[in-house]
Amino acid sequence: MDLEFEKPIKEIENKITELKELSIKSKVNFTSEITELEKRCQKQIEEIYSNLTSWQILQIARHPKRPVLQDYIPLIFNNFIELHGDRVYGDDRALIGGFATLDHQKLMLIGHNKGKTVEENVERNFGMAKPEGYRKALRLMKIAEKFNIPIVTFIDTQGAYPGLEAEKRGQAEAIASNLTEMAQIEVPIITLVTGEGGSGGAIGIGVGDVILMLSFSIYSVISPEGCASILWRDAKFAPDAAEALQITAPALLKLKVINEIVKEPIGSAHRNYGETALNIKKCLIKYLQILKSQPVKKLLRRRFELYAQMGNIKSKQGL
Amino acid sequence: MDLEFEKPIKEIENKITELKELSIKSKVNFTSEITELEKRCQKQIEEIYSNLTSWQILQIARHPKRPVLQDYIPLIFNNFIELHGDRVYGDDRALIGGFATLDHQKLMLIGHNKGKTVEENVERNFGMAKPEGYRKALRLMKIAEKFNIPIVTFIDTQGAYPGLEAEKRGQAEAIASNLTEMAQIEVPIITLVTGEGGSGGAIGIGVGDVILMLSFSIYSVISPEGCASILWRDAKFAPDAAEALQITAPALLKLKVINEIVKEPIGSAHRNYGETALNIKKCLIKYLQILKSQPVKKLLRRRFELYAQMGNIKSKQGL
Amino acid sequence: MAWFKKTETENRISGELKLDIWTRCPSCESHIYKEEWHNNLNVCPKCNYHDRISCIQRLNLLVDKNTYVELNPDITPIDILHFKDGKGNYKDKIKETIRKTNLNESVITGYGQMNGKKVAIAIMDFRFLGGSLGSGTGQKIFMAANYAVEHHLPYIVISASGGARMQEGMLSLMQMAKTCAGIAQLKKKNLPYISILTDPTSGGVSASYAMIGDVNMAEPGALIAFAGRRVIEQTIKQKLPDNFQTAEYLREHGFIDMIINRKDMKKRICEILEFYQR
Amino acid sequence: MAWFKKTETENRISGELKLDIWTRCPSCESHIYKEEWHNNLNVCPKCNYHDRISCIQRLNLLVDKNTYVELNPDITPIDILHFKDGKGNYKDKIKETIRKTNLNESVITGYGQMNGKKVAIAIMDFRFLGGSLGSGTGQKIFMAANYAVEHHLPYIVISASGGARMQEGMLSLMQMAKTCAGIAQLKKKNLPYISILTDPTSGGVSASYAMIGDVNMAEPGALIAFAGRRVIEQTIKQKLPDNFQTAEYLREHGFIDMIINRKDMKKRICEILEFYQR
Ligand SMILES: [Zn+2]
Ligand SMILES: [Zn+2]
Repeated sequence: MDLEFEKPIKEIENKITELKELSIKSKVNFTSEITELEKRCQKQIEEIYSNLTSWQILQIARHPKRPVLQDYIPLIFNNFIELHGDRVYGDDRALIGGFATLDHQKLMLIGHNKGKTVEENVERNFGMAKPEGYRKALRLMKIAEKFNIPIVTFIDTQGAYPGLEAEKRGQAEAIASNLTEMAQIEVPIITLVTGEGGSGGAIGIGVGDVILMLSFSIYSVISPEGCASILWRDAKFAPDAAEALQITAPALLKLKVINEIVKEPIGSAHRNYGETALNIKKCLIKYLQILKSQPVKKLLRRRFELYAQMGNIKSKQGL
Repeated sequence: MDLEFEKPIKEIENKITELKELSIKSKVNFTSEITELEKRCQKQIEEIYSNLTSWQILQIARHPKRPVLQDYIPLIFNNFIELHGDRVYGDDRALIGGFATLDHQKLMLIGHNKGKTVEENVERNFGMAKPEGYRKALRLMKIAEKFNIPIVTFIDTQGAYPGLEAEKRGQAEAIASNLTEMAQIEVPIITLVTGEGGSGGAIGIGVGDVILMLSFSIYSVISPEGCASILWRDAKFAPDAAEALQITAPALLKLKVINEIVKEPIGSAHRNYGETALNIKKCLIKYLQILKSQPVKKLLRRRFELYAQMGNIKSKQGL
Repeated sequence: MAWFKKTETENRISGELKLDIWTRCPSCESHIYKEEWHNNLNVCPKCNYHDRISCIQRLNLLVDKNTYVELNPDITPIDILHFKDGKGNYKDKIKETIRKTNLNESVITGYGQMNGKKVAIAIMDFRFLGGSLGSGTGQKIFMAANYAVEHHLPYIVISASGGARMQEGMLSLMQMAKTCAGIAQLKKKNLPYISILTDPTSGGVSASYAMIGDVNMAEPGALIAFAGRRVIEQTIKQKLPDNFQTAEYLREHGFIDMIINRKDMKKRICEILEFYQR
Repeated sequence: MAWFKKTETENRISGELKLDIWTRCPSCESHIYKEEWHNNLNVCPKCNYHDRISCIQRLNLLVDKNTYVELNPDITPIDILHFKDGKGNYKDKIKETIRKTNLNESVITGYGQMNGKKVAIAIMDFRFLGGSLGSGTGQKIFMAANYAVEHHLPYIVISASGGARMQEGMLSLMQMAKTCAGIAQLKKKNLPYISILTDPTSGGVSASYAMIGDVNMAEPGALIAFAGRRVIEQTIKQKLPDNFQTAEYLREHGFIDMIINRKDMKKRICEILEFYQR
């Protein structure tokens, strides 16, 4: 998939490829021309990526080449030991978790996993979890609490799966229970939106002490398409809805919905998995350090206050 | 269903009926003869019921006219408010529960319900609960703990339902979780076997501070039929197995598996629902009184010790 | 605060109530005197269809006369995002909704007595922006939970909501976590929390405070859903069962403790609270 | 107590091992040198079939050499019911089983080190009356749990059992509650409890301590069941799926965290225990 707004970049990249091929065929040296083009390309990327609309950022967040959890795990963590099952109904492949080590810090890692190939997408249900996924997540958080290790969650989902079976088995109950329990879990919780943070399906593993977003991830109460078809009565207006909903990391930082933006490399995560992973790693280490030193009572009080301040509208006399 | 060993009783009862009919038709007064027969009948019942084999008692425990939970509720409790659902998968009609009042004492009542008619039997799955039944039971116990009211459980089941769906959804897990949680529930638990106490399906709601049995109920690790077909290699030997397994209330009282026998009227519960219910009521009130006065710590320690002493085999040197 | 009086608006909750004296039941289509309909608490006397009612009607129904004290009555929605959609500004919509409904938010919260027993209570109103969960809604439900915790009271929440309020973006979504954090405090302190789900309770509200009652009660026939029916049909390309996402369906599948007629609701809540022995 | 030595009995755990030098894999029917089979921990080198092993082999596999101390080694079954069946007396059966297996009960319990880390451990042995849960079994598992609680140790239980022990009647059933009460203490004190389910783990054992691990591990292909396959088939009058009640089936349905090859078991347990930070 090529993104529309990346066309100028793609054009230069194509030229570079042509020149390189020509160079080999014709045995003429185009090194300086290629270097020049590469500079231009880099500049073009920088320019484009510093002036993206919310809708364009959403396209990046959904980009099929964007790293997913299975890409991040080996780049960020050691010794991932996956734990399976909700001990009630099933094992959801769309929402996985297990023990992991981050720079000698033991923790519980939980996250949506979309997969990359078509087969993986199907197996992982495109990262759209069912109640058993949320219940597994909660079970693992309880293990983390018992083992006294922090929890890190990676959010990357269009939303909780909207299917008959999921409704029947209590999608709403599963998410609601997680929100309630996560408010009280007695270990630090750090949550990071890596791709698309889709409403209830995202926040279902997204209650934490620290909420982070990658530069080109989005977090939204509803998909812009869904919002447009309700409020504009036409899904075509999704780009307008995306803008109006303020779903980008900078907008949400300003609204104090998130604590920090984890920087992506120039041209976004899918151009450099390694650097993205490294930035995530550094940021997680920083916050784990801060949170680990806090006594449980203080941790829980601060978590409570974090949510208390969100949309904290004061009662005013004489309206 | 007429029980084989009740034939002599039935015969006298038939004669009484005949005489009464004849009395009406012929207008001859047979009062003294009838009274005589009634006395004989009563004596016959007493005689038979004081010399029952384990196998015969099992037949009484399974008698289709034996009172079931739905019969006991209005006779023993006021104001039963049924609570539905396990908040995970479903609402099991074979194992029900809810708030109830017993002589002004608020409590949580949980029990198997076989039903009486064929339709009820089917709806209630003959009192054989599925994982969702055990999970509902646990949820209600947690409510009882929060509300600080004691728990009373009525056991009457052939066993947990042995079906594909039940296995798939974790029959073993559900029962195991109940055993573990019930050991720690911070309110008194009284458990009463009213009919058949069938192995895992019974103990799944049967961990308590006080374990009671009705005179002609049974409680067994395996059905005598099942035991006979394994150990005797023929289900025909079920009466032998029933004897060998020591499944009757007096045997289990002697083994200290239960705390007390709740007396049934002469001729067993199905001959007098009211008296049976009254005896249960009195016994529950007595134990609720005793348990209510105990501080939580002591209650839990005693519950722990109750199970610690069951099959408490000491290590012996020089075997 | 004075006891609530019936407002004009209550007489036109449902679009069906346009005729002068008569109204038609949306379910069985019987013609009923408006007055009878209203006296019967917007429940059809023929088919027991439970029509929506205003938070004021609900309050009068549940809370003892002259005992109710409202908390944070002046909280109104704030247009933090300066949200504009195809039809206009959220800001204008707020103003208009306040004017039309005579309410300041999609929920009223406070404390009062139920048959003499003090409780904290929150009652949603579907007329106010579809009962959507805005920051003000969340804040009020959260503050009433805090009040219950402080004063050791049971907390009763009556939901009626289409879900999150899109016009407040992520701040609306975060109200799910915020309200649940409030109710988590009740759970921690072993205080009873009873959730009443009325028609409709869906989306972000069903997936937060509405679903986590110690006891979940629903009104007959109420729509209770996470995802919308249409979205699901598009996703799975299958017809859905007729009673899908009704209160009855949810009870069958383990998520609702009991379905109670509107007229019996107060009695049943009080009965349950009597079992609380702390 | 001295480190366990291999006993004669270990060489004839499986009925298949009757040939002199060769054995045949019960799964793929390959012919394998007995020595190879044994060196490979009774796992088929061709198809990874995990055959049953004795508790002693398991102990040698899991616990560091010369660190194991047995608890309650002398507990034997007691025939409290004076149980007789069609084939004879339970009492005689106990004696014969003890003689044949060189074990005193269907479980050995104790404490020792795993890669230097102290743990309490219980290992069942299917050869001893089908690994059935007798009073002695329950008592030993319960006492080892108490030991773990007293000494703040993780507790590892390796199950291999056909279920309750009928010959001990209700006292056997009560061991389900007793063992779970023991493990509830570990949970209360936030001590790790790891359950390893090996072939077979069924009936009263699967429905008690075997299923409630913080982490439930299973060996490949292990039968894990509550009700017996035949009973279910009779009840529902339907064919059951091929992989029904296998470890793999249970993982798919949410009850098993991981399936681990026998040779990797010790390493994996140790890795998990390293995550325990109290
Ligand atoms: Zn009607
Ligand atoms: Zn093989």
